[in-house]
Amino acid sequence: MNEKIIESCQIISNEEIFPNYFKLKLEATKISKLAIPGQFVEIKCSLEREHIIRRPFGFHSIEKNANLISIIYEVRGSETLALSKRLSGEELSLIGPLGNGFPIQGKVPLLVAGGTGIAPLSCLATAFAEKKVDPYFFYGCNDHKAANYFAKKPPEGELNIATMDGSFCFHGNVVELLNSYLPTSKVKFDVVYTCGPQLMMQKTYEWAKENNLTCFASMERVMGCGFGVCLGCTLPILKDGKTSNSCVCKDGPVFNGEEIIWDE
Amino acid sequence: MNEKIIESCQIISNEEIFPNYFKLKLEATKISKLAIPGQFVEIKCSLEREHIIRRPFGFHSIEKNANLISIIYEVRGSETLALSKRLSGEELSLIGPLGNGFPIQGKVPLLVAGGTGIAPLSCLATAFAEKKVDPYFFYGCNDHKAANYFAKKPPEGELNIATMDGSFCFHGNVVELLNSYLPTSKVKFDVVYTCGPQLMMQKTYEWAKENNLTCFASMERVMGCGFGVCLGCTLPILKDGKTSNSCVCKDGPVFNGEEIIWDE
Amino acid sequence: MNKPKMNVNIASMELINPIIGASGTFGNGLEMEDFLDLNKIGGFCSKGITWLPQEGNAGRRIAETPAGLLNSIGLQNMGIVEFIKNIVPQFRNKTDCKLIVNVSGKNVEQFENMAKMLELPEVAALELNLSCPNLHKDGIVMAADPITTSQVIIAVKKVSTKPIIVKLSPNVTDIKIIAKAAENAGADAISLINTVLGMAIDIKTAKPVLGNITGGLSGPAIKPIGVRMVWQVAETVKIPIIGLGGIETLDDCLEYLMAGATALQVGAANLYQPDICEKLAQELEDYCSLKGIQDYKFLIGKANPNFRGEIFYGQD
Amino acid sequence: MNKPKMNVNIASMELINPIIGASGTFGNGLEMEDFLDLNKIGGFCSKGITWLPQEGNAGRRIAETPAGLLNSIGLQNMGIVEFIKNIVPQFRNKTDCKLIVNVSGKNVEQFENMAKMLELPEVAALELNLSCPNLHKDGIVMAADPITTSQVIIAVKKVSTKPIIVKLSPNVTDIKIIAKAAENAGADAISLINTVLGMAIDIKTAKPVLGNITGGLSGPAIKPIGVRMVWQVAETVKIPIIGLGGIETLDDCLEYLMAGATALQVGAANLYQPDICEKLAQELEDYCSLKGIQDYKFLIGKANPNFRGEIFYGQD
Ligand SMILES: Cc1cc2nc3c(=O)[nH]c(=O)nc-3n(C[C@H](O)[C@H](O)[C@H](O)COP(=O)(O)OP(=O)(O)OC[C@H]3O[C@@H](n4cnc5c(N)ncnc54)[C@H](O)[C@@H]3O)c2cc1C
Ligand SMILES: Cc1cc2nc3c(=O)[nH]c(=O)nc-3n(C[C@H](O)[C@H](O)[C@H](O)COP(=O)(O)OP(=O)(O)OC[C@H]3O[C@@H](n4cnc5c(N)ncnc54)[C@H](O)[C@@H]3O)c2cc1C
Ligand SMILES: Cc1cc2nc3c(=O)[nH]c(=O)nc-3n(C[C@H](O)[C@H](O)[C@H](O)COP(=O)(O)O)c2cc1C
Ligand SMILES: Cc1cc2nc3c(=O)[nH]c(=O)nc-3n(C[C@H](O)[C@H](O)[C@H](O)COP(=O)(O)O)c2cc1C
Ligand code: FES
Ligand code: FES
Repeated sequence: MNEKIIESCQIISNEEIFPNYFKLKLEATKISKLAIPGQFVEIKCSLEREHIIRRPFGFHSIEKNANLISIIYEVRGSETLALSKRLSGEELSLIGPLGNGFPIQGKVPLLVAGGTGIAPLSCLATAFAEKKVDPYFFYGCNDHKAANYFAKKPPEGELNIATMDGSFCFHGNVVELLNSYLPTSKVKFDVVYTCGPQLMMQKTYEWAKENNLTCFASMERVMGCGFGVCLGCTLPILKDGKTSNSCVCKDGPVFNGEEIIWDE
Repeated sequence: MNEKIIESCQIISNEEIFPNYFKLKLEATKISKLAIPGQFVEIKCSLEREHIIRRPFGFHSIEKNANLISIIYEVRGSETLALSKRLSGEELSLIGPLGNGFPIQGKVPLLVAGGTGIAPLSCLATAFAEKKVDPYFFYGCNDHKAANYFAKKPPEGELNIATMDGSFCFHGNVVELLNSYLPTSKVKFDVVYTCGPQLMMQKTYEWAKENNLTCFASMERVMGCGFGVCLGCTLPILKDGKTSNSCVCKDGPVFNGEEIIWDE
Repeated sequence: MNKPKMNVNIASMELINPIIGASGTFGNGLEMEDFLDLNKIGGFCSKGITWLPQEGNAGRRIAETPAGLLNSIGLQNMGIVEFIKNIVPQFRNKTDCKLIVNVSGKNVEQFENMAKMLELPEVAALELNLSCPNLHKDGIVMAADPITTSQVIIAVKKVSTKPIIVKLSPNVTDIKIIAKAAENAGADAISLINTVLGMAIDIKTAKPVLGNITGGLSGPAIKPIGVRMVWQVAETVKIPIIGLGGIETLDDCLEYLMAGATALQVGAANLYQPDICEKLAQELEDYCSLKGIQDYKFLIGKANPNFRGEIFYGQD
Repeated sequence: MNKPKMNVNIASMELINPIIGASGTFGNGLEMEDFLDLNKIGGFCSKGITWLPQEGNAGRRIAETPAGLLNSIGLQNMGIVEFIKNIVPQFRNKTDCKLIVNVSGKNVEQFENMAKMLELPEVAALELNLSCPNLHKDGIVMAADPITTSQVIIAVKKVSTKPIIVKLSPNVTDIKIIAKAAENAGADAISLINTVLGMAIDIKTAKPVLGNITGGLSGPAIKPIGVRMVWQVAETVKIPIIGLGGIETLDDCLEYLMAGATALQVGAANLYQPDICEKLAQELEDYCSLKGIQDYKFLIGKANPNFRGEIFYGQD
């Protein structure tokens, strides 16, 4: 089993990178040493006892030498709002690293991200780059605000961007972009990774299946603990022809797309 | 009935004046206009929903022209702790002014305060001074830290201080100070006001009674609302030979010592 | 768009909107006029009125708990006679905000007699608070026993022409049984939930915080319990349900409405935000406008496919 | 001063201290070893084990409420056979932290059979979770019926040599009746409270948040309810009470002890503070040292003059 710890981490910075999205950088001496891309941390966002449950966030960067990690988060509800108000210098309680990371395999990986899904996939892209493998990165977002940010601070590898409102590069969703890109390209991917809204991941998986590629998807579920004791985060998983509930937090969050019952 | 309002007030300053005691200055345009000494405000101290109930604090100063009020508070539990962390510039929600103030009467008033009871009585002293009446102020506190502060920023009138540990002026409680002071003094008080720990107020009342003086005491009860709707703050009150429950918030907090059942 | 319809008819009582101040947290209404315009809310429930005046419980009566409030007031009130003499007449000229009198009897006769005395034009409805301990049944409150509940309602219905709202206690094994009994006995509406029995201990003194030892828990902490019970009762009875328990925000109102409440009461929140009832009435109207909902009543029971209530939308 | 005595004997089970991880929030114990030293806490209760493996409820299972947590796991577990094969043996060499197996049967026979199978040296005690709906009584849980509660206990006591802890549900009109029935039937200890039935509605989708519609409320929000019930039961039975519901801090522990609990369980707090059990055990010891309390058991029932429990202080 992977080692997990509770660590009190100092906030190095917590900045709004484009409207409603924040990048949080933390000094996490121990967790940074243990973490791999695709794993996540559970953060106690506010100090209030009104909101008792921690919230899960995937690693966006892991700098083992500098003892740093970062996450990118969208303000969605009460706790991400509270998190956005925490100031640098303050301490946050983290539990991590949690879950299993992405299996790193293949020579020509395709990474398909939507929304905040770009955070963990950027982390994976860095890991590939360190292995001298250049990933192909497809990213779908709502508009030019997000697109602009990542165009300026791109992940490793070749980046292609689609915006839903057409305000930046390709107009449409990321799977449409993929379909329009491929005929003109000579690249032969040998593995696919995806993270983002469930429907987008499903479409990506279906595309991968058609092309006979293994596709790893990072799933999201509301979590009670993050380390496998509450059974709050289950997902029906297909294995050897049988369905049974797996924990996204412990058995995932990364699953082989084959095992997921997409039309649940 | 006295007018009461909800007002959002900006914090002008919120400083620790001696260990564990804070002075909070607020811009309260409307409440300052309505307030008189002995009344109080109900403050929403923290922004959390974990602590839902407001907390009551007596006026320490009321500056109608400057639109300012202040309170002095001791950090006792969760909400006073939260209050001590609020910063100048932030807004606080106040309800006030609440309750009935001190009836202002007499020419030679004696004011007997213990602990944070000095806050509302200072306010009363100012009101007397404005009427060109000089009050005699007796203040009992734990040690030189509080004593020092008020010796340097004394309320109106003649101030006498007793410290429980003897580290400043008189060694003992404020009633002992009173008893040791009186024989040597020629002053003839004609009314007594007291605010502080219940036992101290009881002793003061008993002393006043022996000396045939009317004594007004500002009572404390845990409050649910502060404006008479929850009946959470009742005190058995003796009137016309009959006991019945009165609300400290609405019928008080100032009561004639005669009406109070001290040995409840 | 037209202004959304916010009025609602509960039995024969017409409210301008579904927001009602809950008993024991709204004084006798007039105390709240410093903070809000009574004519902007549907109505309010008086402090629980008993046959004889009551002094209530001794000692500390209020304690804060996580996201909640414990109280043990012990029904301190002036008694029915004084209430009718001094309070009721003040509502002679208030027409929009309905006076609902919360009555609390120790037995069937007291309920009956009080109901008779409250046949007054100023009184819009009665809310029967059955949370007194049942003298015949070992301290269990009347509201925990379907038979006692029925008996009280039948007796009151015989003597009263007012809409009869029965307020249920959450401290029961099966709220559906009690609600069904209330409906069968002729109740015109059900309000729930009253407070949840709780207590706190002061660890410094090693004594209960409240003078009365136990008290009633209210506030946001109990909202999930209230929503669940409204949901269960909405699947059980056809009469309108007035939902309460921890309502503080517009979202809370929507949750209760969608669970099956026709109207709403706000309790503890009045104590710390005394303009909250007027604010919620306005926010609910604004929400309907924004969402293009022409009548707030379309929200009632929306989340509950087994909702059994009959909603009277009125004429257009 | 000597180190305060922190051990306690519940029936024949000897705990090194009174802090126990609550069922469903502590996995099967070993998962928590990342965060704490199991040998520093009294014991823990396994996830609820049923006769056959169960997949649990579909859809969302967790929701946050003010100072609380709603869950509807639906007793997902591997079933008794697998549990005995794979989990129990792992506790062969753990002697300090006691394994209490939380068993949940659908009827008397299932409880009886599971109890027989759990006559294993690794098992320190059984905790009977009677919160399954009673198939004979219209959905009301077994724990709400004193007769069913007794039947289960009597059957289990016949076949088991282990201390039998009965876990009570707070969703009942009168907890004292159920507790008394449990004691009379031969229960060795009572643990309470299980979760309070609640629900939440997602106002954006107008649907219940939880896949299962209703769920169990736990966390600080329910502490006043738990303390109240421990208090009531402590006045009713002599067997030891294990108190739980919203325990998060040392103060919460003291509140439950003073109300009459002999030992304590920590539930939801493990999910957000997984080292909490070890911390609380240490803090309780430190508190006793600081206050000069030679045995933490002197705190039991301290606030309750009607406390009926018999405390076994052990030999010096
Ligand atoms: C493994 C994993 C990794 C994630 N990584 C990221 C990330 O890198 N960046 C990012 O912005 N978001 C990430 N999320 C989602 C993030 O956890 C939620 O946005 C956050 O919990 C919302 O909290 P809130 O209080 O602001 O919203 P709430 O008001 O609580 O709810 C808003 C929505 O957020 C989701 N949510 C709420 N609580 C939880 C919970 N305990 N666990 C999971 N989802 C919840 C629900 O779908 C809910 O409808 C991740 C989620 C998981 C499971
Ligand atoms: C009319 C009135 C005027 C007051 N004026 C002042 C003042 O000028 N300066 C000052 O420092 N304090 C004053 N107090 C006391 C002050 O209200 C309490 O110290 C404060 O409420 C404690 O809150 P807490 O959350 O920090 O403590 P808690 O943790 O809530 O409790 C600590 C203690 O404070 C008291 N307390 C708690 N809640 C309330 C409540 N709602 N109402 C009253 N008492 C409560 C209780 O005795 C309790 O044991 C006044 C109280 C009253 C009734
Ligand atoms: C201080 C206080 C006094 C109350 N008095 C009464 C009462 O006299 N009669 C009654 O039926 N309910 C009474 N209640 C219960 C409330 O009307 C309401 O049912 C309960 O508080 C739950 O709603 P809330 O969470 O919005 O407060 C009282 C509640 C509080 C907080
Ligand atoms: C996620 C979760 C799962 C639970 N599963 C069980 C269970 O399987 N058996 C059981 O008896 N209680 C179960 N409980 C109830 C707890 O053991 C405990 O009684 C309850 O949560 C109250 O304590 P708390 O407020 O400390 O959480 C569960 C609670 C939670 C939060
Ligand atoms: S979140 Fe608790 S088991 Fe996955
Ligand atoms: S505090 Fe509510 S009536 Fe006094």
